[in-house]
Amino acid sequence: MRTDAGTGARRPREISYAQAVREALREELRRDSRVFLMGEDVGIYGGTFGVSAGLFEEFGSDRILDTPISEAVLAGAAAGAALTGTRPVVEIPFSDFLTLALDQIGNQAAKMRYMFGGAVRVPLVVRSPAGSGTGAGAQHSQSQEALFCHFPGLKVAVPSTPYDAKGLLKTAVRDDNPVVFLEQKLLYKVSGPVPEEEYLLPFGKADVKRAGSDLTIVTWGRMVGLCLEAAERLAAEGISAEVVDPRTLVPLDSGAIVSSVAKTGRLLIVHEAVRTGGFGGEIAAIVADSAAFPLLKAPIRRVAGFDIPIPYSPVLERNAVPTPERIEAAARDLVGRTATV
Amino acid sequence: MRTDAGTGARRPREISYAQAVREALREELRRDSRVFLMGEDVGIYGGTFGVSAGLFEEFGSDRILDTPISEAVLAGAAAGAALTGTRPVVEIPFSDFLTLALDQIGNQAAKMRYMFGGAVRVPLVVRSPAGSGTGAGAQHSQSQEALFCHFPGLKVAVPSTPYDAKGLLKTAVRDDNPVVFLEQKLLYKVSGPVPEEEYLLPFGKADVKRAGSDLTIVTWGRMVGLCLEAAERLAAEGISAEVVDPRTLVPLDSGAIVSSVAKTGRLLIVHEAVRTGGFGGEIAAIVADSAAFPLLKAPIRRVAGFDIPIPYSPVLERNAVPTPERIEAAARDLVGRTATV
Amino acid sequence: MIDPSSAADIATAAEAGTRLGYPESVLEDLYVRMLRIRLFEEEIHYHMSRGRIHGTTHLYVGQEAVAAGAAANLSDRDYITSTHRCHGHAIAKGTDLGSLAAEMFGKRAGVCGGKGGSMHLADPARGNLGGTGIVGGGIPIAVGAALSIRRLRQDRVVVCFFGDGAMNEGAFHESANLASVWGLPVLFLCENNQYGVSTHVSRSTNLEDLSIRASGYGIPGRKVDGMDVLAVYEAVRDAIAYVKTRGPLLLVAQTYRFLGHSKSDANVYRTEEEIAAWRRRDPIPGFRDRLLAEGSFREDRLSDLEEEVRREVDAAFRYAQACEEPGPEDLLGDVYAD
Amino acid sequence: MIDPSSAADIATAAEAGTRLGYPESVLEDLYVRMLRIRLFEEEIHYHMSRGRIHGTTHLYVGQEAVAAGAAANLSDRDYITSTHRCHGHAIAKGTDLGSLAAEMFGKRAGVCGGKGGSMHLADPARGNLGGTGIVGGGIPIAVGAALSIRRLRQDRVVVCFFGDGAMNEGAFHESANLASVWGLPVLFLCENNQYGVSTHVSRSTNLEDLSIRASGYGIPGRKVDGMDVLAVYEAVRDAIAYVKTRGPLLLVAQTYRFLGHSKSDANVYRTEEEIAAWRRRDPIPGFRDRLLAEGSFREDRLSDLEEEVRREVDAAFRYAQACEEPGPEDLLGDVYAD
Ligand SMILES: Cc1ncc(C[n+]2csc(CCOP(=O)(O)OP(=O)(O)O)c2C)c(N)n1
Ligand SMILES: Cc1ncc(C[n+]2csc(CCOP(=O)(O)OP(=O)(O)O)c2C)c(N)n1
Ligand SMILES: [Mg+2]
Ligand SMILES: [Mg+2]
Repeated sequence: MRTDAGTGARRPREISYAQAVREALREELRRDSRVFLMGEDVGIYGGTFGVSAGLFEEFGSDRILDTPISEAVLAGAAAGAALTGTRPVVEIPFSDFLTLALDQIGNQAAKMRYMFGGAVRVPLVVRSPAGSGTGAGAQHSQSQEALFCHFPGLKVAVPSTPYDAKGLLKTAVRDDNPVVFLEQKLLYKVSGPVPEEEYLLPFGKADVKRAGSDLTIVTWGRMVGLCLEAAERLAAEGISAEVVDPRTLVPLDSGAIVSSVAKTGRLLIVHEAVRTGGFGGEIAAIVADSAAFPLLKAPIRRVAGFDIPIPYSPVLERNAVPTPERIEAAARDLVGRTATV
Repeated sequence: MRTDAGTGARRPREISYAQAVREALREELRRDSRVFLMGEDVGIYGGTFGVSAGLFEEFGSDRILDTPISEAVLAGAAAGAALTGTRPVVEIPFSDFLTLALDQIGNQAAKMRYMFGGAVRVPLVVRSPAGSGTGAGAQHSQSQEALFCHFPGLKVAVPSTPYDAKGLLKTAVRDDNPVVFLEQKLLYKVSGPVPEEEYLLPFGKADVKRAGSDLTIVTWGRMVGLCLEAAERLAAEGISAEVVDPRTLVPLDSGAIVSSVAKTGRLLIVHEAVRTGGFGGEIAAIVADSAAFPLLKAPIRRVAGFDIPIPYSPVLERNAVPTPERIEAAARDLVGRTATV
Repeated sequence: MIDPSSAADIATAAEAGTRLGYPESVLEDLYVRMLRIRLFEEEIHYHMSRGRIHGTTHLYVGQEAVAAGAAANLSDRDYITSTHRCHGHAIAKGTDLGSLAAEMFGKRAGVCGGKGGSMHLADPARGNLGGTGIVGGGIPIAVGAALSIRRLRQDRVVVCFFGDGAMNEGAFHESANLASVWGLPVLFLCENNQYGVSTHVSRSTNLEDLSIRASGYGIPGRKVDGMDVLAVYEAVRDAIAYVKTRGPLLLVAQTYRFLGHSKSDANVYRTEEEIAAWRRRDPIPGFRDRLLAEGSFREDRLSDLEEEVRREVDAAFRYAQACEEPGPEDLLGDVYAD
Repeated sequence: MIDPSSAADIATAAEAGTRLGYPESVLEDLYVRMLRIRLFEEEIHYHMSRGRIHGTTHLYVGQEAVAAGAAANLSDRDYITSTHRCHGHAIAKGTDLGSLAAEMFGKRAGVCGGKGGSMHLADPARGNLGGTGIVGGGIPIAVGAALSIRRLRQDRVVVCFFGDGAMNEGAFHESANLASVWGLPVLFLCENNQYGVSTHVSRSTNLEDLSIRASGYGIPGRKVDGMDVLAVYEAVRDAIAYVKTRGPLLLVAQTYRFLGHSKSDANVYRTEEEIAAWRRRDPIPGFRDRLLAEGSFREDRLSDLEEEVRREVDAAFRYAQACEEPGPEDLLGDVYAD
């Protein structure tokens, strides 16, 4: 981030993650009349987390469509609309409810192009907030990105900053494939620099959020912030962590991950989703079969959500997912345990 | 398998995988009047793959329930029935359709016990055939075990032989938790020894299907047979492969996997499911963070389905999932590439 | 639980003396059930607005007559399935207020051990199979409970609560159809409080009358004034009699939530006038006035009852706040039964 | 495609000379569409029984009048969504028989490049948005296509085919409701062939008449004899006129599949008598007799048409068998558009 001290350069404005998503939607709605938004209470109510506030006023009921509570048809109708010349963006109030739409997303939208021999394009985006920390309990708090990554034909984005959220969402809307766009509900109110000028961020390009030399932390979504804080504290102890955020899990920038691990020799994967079956396994497997494997100085470690539904009690909820302490402890442990192989 | 040559011992009878599943159902239906089976066309029709043939005749329409085509309510009604004193077994004709029931399976049945503070038991089994090879195309051919493994509260079994299918299904029916039981449609007609006497197989206990010393192949479901055949051919080349079948992925016998890899120093994971997001990642990650990690003599390799929907054309379909050639090549490669770390 | 032998026999009851045609015990029970819900929720609202309760909550204020009128027909052996707006159902079904309040505070002594929270209140011992955060998610569960009843040849019934919005979920359709085909003892009780979040029922369906949907399943559909606890009580009583012998029925209670959808709701989608009009039909003072007007109860008797409920609620919240938080040892348990 | 200007105007047509009240071109078109389906499928059946076609298949034999009568009202610009039993829909909607046959043989020249197969025939250029192996899975897609029509202000319509069994999926419910609320131009066309696999419609719903379900969505429900191609043609014509201006409609065609559900079906769930009774109402010879009896067509004219269709089908299968298999280079493509 540039500073205005001395240089006279303008400090980029800061906006919240929710605003960044809204800006992306607004710009794409303005740019392309085929784009429209639909979902439960996205109109005058402005969406469950207020993300679409104001869009109804600007674009009207023709482009911002309130729907009945029917997730399966929303996803399927998005696929049908995408096949026939429009470009739907669907909001699902909590990503936990995507299970209700998974057949339409994973068995219809994702597979149509292949099943029909490449004859169709299915440009749609399903946006939905993920993650725990709001006290809403087991059915409103999951991080289920791994499910979608297991359906070829889908792309999966999990932005960790306002800047990434805006740039990736604009790309998602222009992509000719179904994209599952997992917003991070605990980040909605977090602000960060976002340029006034238009920009797009490519899919499949990881972002090294912090450079370092002792270990690589691969992480995404809300955990990126936690890992950056952990990295600061680790730096104070003399441990230099590189934080790599893939930004999109499908397509995945495995090259960037492997290069980083080849450099540092150590890999810590951090995700909020429950450990078993999480996407951390995929990343571990990729690295364990990569050019970085022979360079590993320590085991590959995962810090993830425990294998439990998210509990309601705040003290339990806080500990169900990775905490800064667990992340730092794992990093220390990895660095302490060097070169035993 | 014992032989009757010389010793006079009786050769155990051989029955098909479908018969083994049917026997397990019949025995459990006889044993416990609370057990019942429901699903589309499980009655007089005998189920999509004929697995329940004859059960309707023995147990009647009170215990073998044909249903409308409504997968979500089947899973949810099973959960409701399980909560209230009966023990449902649900058949879903193809496991691809489980996406339609995933909310009820993963968000309701799986989470109830935890959400309700341990106050309930949810003894239900969802049986469904998985896998490609029948020419039924992208929506009837998937292997989606990884999805279910990512919902804490579910158990997931993927039996690879008639013997395992019978013993595991009986255990599943007696388990007080929701179990997703993924039968292998291409194995239904394959026969193997199954004792006449009753037996149960524990969950969470891997089976070493073949002992070996040069590499460990971890695999499940239909791929076990392929790997065993590959192991035979590899043996002829002087490569000794140990084939470990976890039998249940949740709970997972990671101890057995790690011990085997610690012994052989090499790990090949083979699954039919598409590679990205498959359960192979989980196993790679577990081993890469285990006592076996420092003993690894080669990278961890996965042979899995390509990241595509299953195509219809037989020549394409055959190559979409692991072939004996790919398995053998990977094994050779691993063994050839020893000790470079 | 009202003794059904007395409640069912209105004629006798009328002779026994109340002008509303019911024994005093029935009327008192209905009044107290509503009051417990109202006072409990007001307390929740208070603590939540002060940040003492975590998360979000969906208050039932305004709809009390539905849960109270329905549950008064049920014993502990009968089942209910509930929704995200589940406090009222749980209270009406008889769960101890202390353990409900403790759950809201996320305490270990909570009815779900602090793991469930506002949307997941359950009490299997009292037949409450639980709230759910998934709109429509409880409906299939109700069908399954009815299936157990049938298979175990029990004399029980299931009341399946859900909202006007939930009726548009596939789960409702599949459940209503399956229950109809199998003739299961489940009462589908739709609480039409006019909105799903901000979406008025006229924008989520194309129906004047939601009970028409019953015809698509070949089952009876009825409507009842959900602001009149006695009307609900009677409609549910009759519905249960039908359901136990002839299979499912859809009953739509016309009601209204007085407060916002959840914690954060600026009410931009409805007018103050509309809210005020419905508030004039508040089921609790309305019923109180009727009890007084028709001479069944004297003012002091009602005040005593109110006092009693007040004390019960206060005690519940004092208890809840004093309870222990769960500890790290609670985190990983209860995922699997062994 | 029948020119709608002539087809719509029955009076003029009647003057123009056929006793059935339609120009010859319309009647011929209907007859030929049915015949193409029947002969194509008989050929599929033949090759499949000899193991030359891979996988399973769901034949449409018996139901031809529905696809033919419906599609005759549509242009390439109109959309259909289809089912697992999709050959008839694809043929009626005008896809080249050669590329359909090639698809069945899994060839690269197939309409889906050999990647789709029997349950996934699609031809977007002709408005066919595809079959699907997921029962009910195509219904939401149809709603989306109708939404595009609305948003792009096009003069098109969507015909959404599905079976009696599919009507019990949540997807049907959510779709019918959403289309109704938004007044979208989609015709829900239920082919009630009496069974979902082995389950008779009387065991999968509690309804005498499936069209009643329309009332649950506030849309009209109609029934038509699905064995009478002209009746279907007219019912769909009228339905489309309604749908284009007033929103969705549910039309239930009463029909029957003469063959088994799929490749392997021992038909244990229905009687020979029942099958025979329906076969007596076979839509193709029935319509042929009518054409002859009413004097519209002479025998030799019909024989010529039949001969022509026979040749077309034979050529399609010869072509298909001669086509190339896809190769390894085809395996990984077409997953993503760039
Ligand atoms: C499957 C699902 N979709 C959406 C939501 C978000 N949501 C929570 S409550 C609600 C409205 C429900 O409306 P209704 O069924 O009428 O119940 P009410 O809130 O009015 O009591 C919505 C959309 C959810 N929790 N679950
Ligand atoms: C979601 C789903 N459930 C079950 C099946 C298995 N199945 C294939 S066809 C079929 C019957 C469908 O009945 P209907 O909708 O009446 O169509 P028909 O076969 O009679 O044409 C079933 C149950 C499926 N393919 N998809
Ligand atoms: Mg409501
Ligand atoms: Mg049918």
